[in-house]
Amino acid sequence: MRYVKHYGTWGYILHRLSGLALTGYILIHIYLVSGLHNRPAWQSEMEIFRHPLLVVLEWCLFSVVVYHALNGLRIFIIDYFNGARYQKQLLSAVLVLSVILFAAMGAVMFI
Amino acid sequence: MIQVKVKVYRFNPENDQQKPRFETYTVEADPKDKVLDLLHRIKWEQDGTLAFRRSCAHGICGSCAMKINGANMLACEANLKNFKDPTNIIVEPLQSLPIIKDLVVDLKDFFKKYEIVKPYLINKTPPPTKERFQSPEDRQLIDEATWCIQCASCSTSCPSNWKNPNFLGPAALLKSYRYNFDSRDEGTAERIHVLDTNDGVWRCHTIFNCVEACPKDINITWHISQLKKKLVSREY
Amino acid sequence: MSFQYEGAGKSGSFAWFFQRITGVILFIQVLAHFYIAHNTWDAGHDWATIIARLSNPYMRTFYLVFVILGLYHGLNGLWSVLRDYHMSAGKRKLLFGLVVTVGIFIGTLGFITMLTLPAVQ
Amino acid sequence: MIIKHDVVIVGAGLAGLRAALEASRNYDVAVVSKLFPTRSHSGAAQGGIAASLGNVEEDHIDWHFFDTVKGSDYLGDQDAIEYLVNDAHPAIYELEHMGCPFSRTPEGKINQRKFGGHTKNYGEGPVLRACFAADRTGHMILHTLYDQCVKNNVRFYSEFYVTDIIVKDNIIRGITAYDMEGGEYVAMHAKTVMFGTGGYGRAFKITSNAHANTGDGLGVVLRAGLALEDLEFVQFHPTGVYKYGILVSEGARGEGAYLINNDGERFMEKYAPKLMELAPRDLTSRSIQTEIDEGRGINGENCVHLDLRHLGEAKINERLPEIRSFCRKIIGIDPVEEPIPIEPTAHYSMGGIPVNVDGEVLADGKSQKVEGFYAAGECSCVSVHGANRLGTNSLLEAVVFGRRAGKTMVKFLNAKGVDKADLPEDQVKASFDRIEGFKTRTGEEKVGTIRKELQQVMMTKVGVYREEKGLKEALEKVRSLEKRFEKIKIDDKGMKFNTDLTEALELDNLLQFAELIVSGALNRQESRGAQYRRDFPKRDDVNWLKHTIAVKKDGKIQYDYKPVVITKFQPQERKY
Ligand SMILES: Cc1cc2nc3c(=O)[nH]c(=O)nc-3n(C[C@H](O)[C@H](O)[C@H](O)COP(=O)(O)OP(=O)(O)OC[C@H]3O[C@@H](n4cnc5c(N)ncnc54)[C@H](O)[C@@H]3O)c2cc1C
Ligand code: HEM
Ligand code: SF4
Ligand code: F3S
Ligand code: FES
Repeated sequence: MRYVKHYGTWGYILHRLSGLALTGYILIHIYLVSGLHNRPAWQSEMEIFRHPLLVVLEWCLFSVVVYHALNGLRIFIIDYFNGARYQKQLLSAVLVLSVILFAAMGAVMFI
Repeated sequence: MIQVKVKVYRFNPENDQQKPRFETYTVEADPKDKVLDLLHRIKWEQDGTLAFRRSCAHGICGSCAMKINGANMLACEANLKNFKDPTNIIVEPLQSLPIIKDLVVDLKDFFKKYEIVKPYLINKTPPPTKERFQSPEDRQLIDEATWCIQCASCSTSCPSNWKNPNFLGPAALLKSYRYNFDSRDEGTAERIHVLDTNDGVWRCHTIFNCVEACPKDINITWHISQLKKKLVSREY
Repeated sequence: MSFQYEGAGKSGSFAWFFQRITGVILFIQVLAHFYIAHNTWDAGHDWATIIARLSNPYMRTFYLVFVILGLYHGLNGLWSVLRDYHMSAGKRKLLFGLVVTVGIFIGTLGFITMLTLPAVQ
Repeated sequence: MIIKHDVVIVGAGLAGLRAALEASRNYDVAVVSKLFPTRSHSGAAQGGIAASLGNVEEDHIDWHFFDTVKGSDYLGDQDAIEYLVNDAHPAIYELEHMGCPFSRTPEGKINQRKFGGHTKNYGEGPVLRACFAADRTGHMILHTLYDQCVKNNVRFYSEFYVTDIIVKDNIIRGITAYDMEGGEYVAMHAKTVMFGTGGYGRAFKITSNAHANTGDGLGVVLRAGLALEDLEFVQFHPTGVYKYGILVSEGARGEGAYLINNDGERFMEKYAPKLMELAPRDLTSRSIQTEIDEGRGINGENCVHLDLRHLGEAKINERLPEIRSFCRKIIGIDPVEEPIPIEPTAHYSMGGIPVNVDGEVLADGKSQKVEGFYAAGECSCVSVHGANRLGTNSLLEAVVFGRRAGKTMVKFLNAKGVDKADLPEDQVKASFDRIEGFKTRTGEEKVGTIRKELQQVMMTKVGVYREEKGLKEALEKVRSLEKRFEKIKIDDKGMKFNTDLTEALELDNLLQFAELIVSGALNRQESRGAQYRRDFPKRDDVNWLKHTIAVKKDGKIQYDYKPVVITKFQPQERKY
């Protein structure tokens, strides 16, 4: 049988997955941005990104960034500011903040 | 009195045809019994071939760590009333270590890692005729780290350790803290370099499984963080 | 167990420390980036807006640093993930080479983009 | 398989490890233990280790000397006690220098607390004498010693179960054991052997001792035809958790906890007006048992209350954290909010393998040495505890006499040179055959059942209060259990980690010396220290100021006696 997943385990799994996803994204992102040299090609490319599905995906990407960034801060606090003593509270804060920012970004993007 | 179904992991390497399997026993129990009581009842009344380690029966010797309902804990402290469903208990050996028999795992590697961190006071200055002084504050700094009973619950719950069995693991790191941060110790220079390798302190990704598993409520991760900081400040 | 001391140079304290440092700087940069680039939908996608913004030398520096830190942090993170698995020395060197190559390649690409942007119109 | 070492030490508790450390400076030492060293029951000791350091208030070696003699009800050998209290100082300082994390005073010295029976100025009132590390003193010392042994490259054979010693012509040749992991039988050929195998609380139903505390060392020694001393003196600790037997250290009372009966009364007033809760254990246990027997147990049950609440949460967390933790986890009571129900629990064996002050085992209990054979710690009887041990004196005994035995071994080896006495093969084979015999026995008796019946009868008939009738019944019962044990059958016939076999061997040992405990108690027609006979309620110095020596010859117990060594303090009436 598998080992139960505690709070901290989820924090770690999500951080790792989000970090890897972001790394993949940043590689592609830099590659795509190099397309700025060619204005027409860029504009048509951006048209593709207006597809609703991709817009939603971009929104999701934001949640990944937010979670990783906030949890990265949590790890920093754990390492340098005795955060290990409050890791659970910190993780709760990270999750709550992530959801709020995610919703706020949705508001900016869709309203 | 309640009826408890105890599902126990069984494996006997002498019996080649036998693959690891689960065997279910039904045991009468008081709702405040510990899982160790159940195992004893199984062994003494139903099946004497069941093997597990235990000695003190009150959480101080560190013999009886095992995986109960999916999480590491001491069988002698695992009170039935703390389980959501006290009538269904699953008992397995500690994960990721070689199994000698049933719930008994091979701890040789675990203790090799313990020895590698030089777990002893190093102080070459000749001692005074009486005690070396240590302020209560300095003593407090290592207090938590001295509670460890070497039960191995932490190291065998650490996902980083499952992936890389060479990782020193939280127990050995905690022990390293215990002596490196002792105000009477002078051995940090010869001790700390074993931590500063790929299989040392850097394989800890603050997952906190170890802290959840520790029966002595030691915040191991906090101690590992202090070691990491010490290593970094040593170099930069 | 085949525990071996590998020498301080290969230890990982640098990687660990700079993962935190870059992480914290990135935290600020990411906030700034989202504010600058995505405060409206078009801000991030319209060619002219982007080029106009990037013609500002401070902006350009900001993004150059962003590219370096982002790549370093991401690939260092990837490397740290890979290091969690036990592998042979040969395989380790091969993977490390791969990660570094990808980093240099994409990094150069990012630099070229930033430094040779066409002007508006 | 035959393994050779200069020194083989059986047992990795405080006594074994301390001796190993001493000898490992010069010789090749092997420590054999059925538990991994840090799992030894020394680690459960909570309260402290005595030494008249005077770090907190005035104290003197001589006061400690007197308290120990008086505590022993004048049965302790005063030459040995003198070594104990004198060596206490260097022994504790050495532990500190090894890194043992004692609790500290504000100036940074080793902190000390009060403990039962330890007094100032020859009995005036409690004194701060017990050096402690919160309520984990044994744990801290045990781990420190193990760490030092790791440093000294002591060779450990952990999870090896020792079955016999090989003695011939009063010279020790080695031991036999089996490796629990693989099931292999091994003989160890050595120049010297030391026993530090600990106590036997598991002969009783309610005990503070670990499951592994089955007094194997005593069984082994009896089977080898050697003598045992003063086995009738079994200490019952006053405060074992009701029904569980888990110890709540005397340290709790040292910090100021009260004992309360059902009427809410601090009943120790009646029994020891001067020391109150800090009276010695024998007296306190009897007081509690009397309260219970006279119907003042909590709700008429077999327990009274130990109340820590007035100490406050902060002090409990600082000084007694481990007790709070296990109370909460195991019995579900938080001592900050509720009193702990307690009853007397079998705790310590004052008697054991007779040794002289240098740790050398005496074959006949008097003067005949077994060359190269040593013992220290709870399994031995020097006798510093006489008829009743004072709290914190036994960790001290284990460390002090472990250290002494280590030194004696080194001296012996220096003098002896290289050659080992040969290992008689027939004896080794006989020992292996005995183990094998357990696997092939066919009967219908179960180890668990016999052990349970033994523990039950020992608890009810050979407990805090004893009398002729009960003891006779108990003796009969134990003998009948011995008979039934011959028809035992074990389920596990395998080689690997066969705990079924281990438990059978342990029960064999228990039965061997349980008979000695009972008949020794029956034999000694007086009340002294931990032995209280309702039919002989007075101490009888004229007839019984002497140690019991018992040997088993052809299954029959033979008694002999030896005088108590009295140097400084003449027997007086013992009042607190
Ligand atoms: C709960 C509790 C609290 C206590 N508190 C205090 C206190 O505060 N102060 C104090 O002074 N004393 C205290 N004592 C008493 C003291 O702890 C013991 O007397 C002392 O620790 C005994 O040490 P030891 O080395 O003789 O034996 P142990 O520590 O019991 O060690 C016995 C060793 O022998 C080994 N062994 C046994 N049989 C075999 C075999 N057949 N083959 C191989 N190995 C074997 C075991 O594995 C173990 O390593 C306490 C005792 C208990 C039970
Ligand atoms: C925005 C602020 C960011 C912060 C504060 C941050 C912080 C951190 C920290 C502290 C770690 C170390 C985790 C560990 O060692 O256990 C980490 C890991 C990682 N980060 Fe970031 N990061 C940020 C942004 C990014 C970005 C933009 C990327 C992608 C390019 C990224 C990719 C990664 C990866 C791949 C890892 C490794 C994951 C792991 O070890 O489990 N991070 N991050
Ligand atoms: S740190 Fe905790 S879990 Fe780990 S070995 Fe020590 S007591 Fe057990
Ligand atoms: S679970 Fe493992 S990764 Fe670190 S925080 Fe604990 S050691
Ligand atoms: S039996 Fe000692 S810790 Fe559980």
